[in-house]
Amino acid sequence: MMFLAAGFIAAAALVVSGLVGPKRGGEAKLSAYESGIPASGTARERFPVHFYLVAMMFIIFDLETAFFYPLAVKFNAAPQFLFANAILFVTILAVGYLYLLRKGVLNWK
Amino acid sequence: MTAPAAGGPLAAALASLAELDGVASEFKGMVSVTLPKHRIVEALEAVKAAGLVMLTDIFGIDYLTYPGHRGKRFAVVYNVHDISGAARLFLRVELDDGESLPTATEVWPGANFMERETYDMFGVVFEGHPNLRKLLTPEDLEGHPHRKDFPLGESPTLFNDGRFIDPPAFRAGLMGKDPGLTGWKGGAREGVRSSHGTLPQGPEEGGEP
Amino acid sequence: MGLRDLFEKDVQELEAEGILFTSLQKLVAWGRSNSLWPATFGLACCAIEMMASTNPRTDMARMGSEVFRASPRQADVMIVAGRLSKKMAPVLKRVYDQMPDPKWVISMGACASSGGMFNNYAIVQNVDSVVPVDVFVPGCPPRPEALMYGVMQLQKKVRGEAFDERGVKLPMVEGWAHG
Amino acid sequence: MSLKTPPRPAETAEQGSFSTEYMRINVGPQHPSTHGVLRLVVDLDGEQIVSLKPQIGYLHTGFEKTFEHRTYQQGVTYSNRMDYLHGFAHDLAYVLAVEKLMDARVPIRAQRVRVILNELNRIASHLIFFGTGLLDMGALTPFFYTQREREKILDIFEMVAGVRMNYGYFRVGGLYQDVPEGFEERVRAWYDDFQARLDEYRNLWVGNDIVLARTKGIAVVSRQMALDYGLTGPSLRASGVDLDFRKATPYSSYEDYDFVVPVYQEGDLWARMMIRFDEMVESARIVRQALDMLEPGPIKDPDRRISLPPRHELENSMEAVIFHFKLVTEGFHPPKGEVYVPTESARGELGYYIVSDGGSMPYRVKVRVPSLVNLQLLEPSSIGGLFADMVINIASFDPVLGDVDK
Repeated sequence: MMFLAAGFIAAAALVVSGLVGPKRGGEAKLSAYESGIPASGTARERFPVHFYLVAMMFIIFDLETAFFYPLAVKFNAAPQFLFANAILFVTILAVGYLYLLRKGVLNWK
Repeated sequence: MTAPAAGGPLAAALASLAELDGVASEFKGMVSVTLPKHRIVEALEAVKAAGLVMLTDIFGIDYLTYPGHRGKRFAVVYNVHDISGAARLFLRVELDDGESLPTATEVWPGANFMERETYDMFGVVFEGHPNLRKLLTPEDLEGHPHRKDFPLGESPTLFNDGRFIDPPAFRAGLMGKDPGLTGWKGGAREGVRSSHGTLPQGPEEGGEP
Repeated sequence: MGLRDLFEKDVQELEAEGILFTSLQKLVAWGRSNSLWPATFGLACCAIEMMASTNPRTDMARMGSEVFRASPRQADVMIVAGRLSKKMAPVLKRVYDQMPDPKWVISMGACASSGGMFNNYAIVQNVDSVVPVDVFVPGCPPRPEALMYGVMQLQKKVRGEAFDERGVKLPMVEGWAHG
Repeated sequence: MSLKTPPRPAETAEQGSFSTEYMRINVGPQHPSTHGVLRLVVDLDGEQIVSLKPQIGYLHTGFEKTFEHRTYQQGVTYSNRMDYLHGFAHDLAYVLAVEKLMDARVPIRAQRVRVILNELNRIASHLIFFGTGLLDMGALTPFFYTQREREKILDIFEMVAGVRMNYGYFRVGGLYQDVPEGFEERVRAWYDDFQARLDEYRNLWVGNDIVLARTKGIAVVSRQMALDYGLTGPSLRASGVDLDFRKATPYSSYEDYDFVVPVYQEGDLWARMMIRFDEMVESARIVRQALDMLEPGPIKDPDRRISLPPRHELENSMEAVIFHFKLVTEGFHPPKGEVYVPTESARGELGYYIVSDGGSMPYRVKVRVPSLVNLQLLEPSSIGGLFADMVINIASFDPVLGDVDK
């Protein structure tokens, strides 16, 4: 029941704002914003691969922290086992982190 | 011309400028040396070697309507001083409209913006400048604003009930040159009806910016 | 007037044609008036007073203008704070155009509203000649309280309760009035 | 409604098939990190800056042309609108230049009050520097701390000059009117409270290792580069050159106070930030000493050619009325000549070069502004560095765009 209410509120918010909000496009409004100067060049240029590496790193370690939430919620169910489990999890990722550091992913020069 | 007590760098600089036939003058403790146009870069190098190592300003002055001014119309002034800040020297170059100057950016890279501003405001061309184009005024503004013959560009101040005051006429008295405010029969002070506009120029209705 | 019109046209047009029941439109206007997010368009001295209006002493967040959005895409009101030079006018027009509707403009300070003390070749004498302005805030610079009074007046205007000195009802959005 | 994609740029650096095109980013006039309407055209190779070209002029207000159409006394209202964070410095520089032209004798009390207000304004300007500088680094709360301090200083200005910013309090020949009673107590109370705040800020930022990590050894300006580009002010003293015009050419009773001019040798971002912290401490000391030496006395130059006669004198003496009328309608006529007085504002050497043709309005006023020259060092010190460090580098030179564009 609670999921239904949540779903309804989310849907209502989208529909009402879509319905009530004004729809006024127009040439000038949709032009690319470049802090006030007519945009030149496309945003779809080729990015250096370094950005991709940093993005991958972020996803890995962000998920790592995301996994700690359920662990923290249910920690007192079996403290010793979960703690050991967390330590193992962190060490595995720490190895990956050291590898990244030595490969010099973080420094830009 | 008594060289002020700064001694050291200033005296050395003045000595080296003397050979470059610079004419020194002094007003209220400020030493300024007028140099011929083609010797300015040598003078800047000589002055820098003599110890005045900081160029703080380059700017132009337009003597078009200066009362009792003989000689060329423009003057470009270089403001240099030493590290202690006590010894300061102004190098002046007299120019006419259309004459150009060699750039000082080799001697001081900091002169880049200063020369661009002087070009933008007075139209003095600096040969050899890396990218001499407008610095401050919008691209579509023709002419050089700080020249005396460039109008201030004031738009008349329109009041609600249709009357407007033309700022230059209102300020005529303050210039101290013509009879001015009290000379008028109370014309400009409380504003002139815009319907029968007696003012010399300015649009009938509200002035567009 | 098919049901499709209800989705095609937007609220203000429907309200103008008197089709929409006004209670929803009042609710929407009340919602908008209490969450006016300003776009930073700080130019000169008034920008410092605009920054000072967000400090803990005169907190503009109480008016719903909690956060200053840098990009025009997420802003409702644009506070033109400072003297607008003629080189900056096209930039102002472009940033104003890139703001989503409905949008409002507060012209803060004497220089934005009337060129102030700079009646010369470089300053646009009135921001209203560039973008339609809803509220003029006088002062050089206006105190933070004056700017907040201007924001409150704008809120009244957004709710459609603002009348000018001749009793004529002001439009809720100046931008639309000029089409 | 598809998003319209703008045209591709013409010139891309083609070096064989795997050409790396530099991404041209426009840190435009309307941008939160540029401290005003500064526009930078930056070419980026990944995060590294390849080239950086500042475009300025978006706040050009034509001050110098407007000065030529205002009388000398009216010019005071224009001077503090240029560097609106340190308005008193511009007022002081303008007024000193005109007084030198007129050989006016400013009474000692007026000079001391000018020094107190100038130093208080310098502290307020440095507080804004710290508020926005640390904001660029991502620290949001210092902005509110420094604004709170600045409000206390603005209260003092409001009590003295009637306005928080853009003061018209200095006059050629002295002050507009005397400081109200309670001024000394108010400033003393502010001084004691400010010392406690300084300690609070010292352990909040100075020792902060994030600040150290983000600023140590980045965007270094060497001593020789600083001299070549004409850098002045705290940024120059951060590169090891001991030049402060309050010490070099003392003006308006600065020679009576003993204060230390802090000098750092590193010339990096950290040095440019911490030097302004030490300057705040020194400025507070100057305010304290000037306050102790303040004793009652006249606040205007008694010469009737320059200052308005007091009101009570108008009833009984005819020439006072004539002087009054002359000064109010036409202002005074300084002798012909050109004059320049270098002073020290929060950003560097500030001076008004005034050319007078004997009329009641200046013939030409050139303002030597520190920010325009300091801004030129942004390019050589940022090239090769990261984009995020360039943002702090802009803050470290503390440009005020009203000052730059004049």
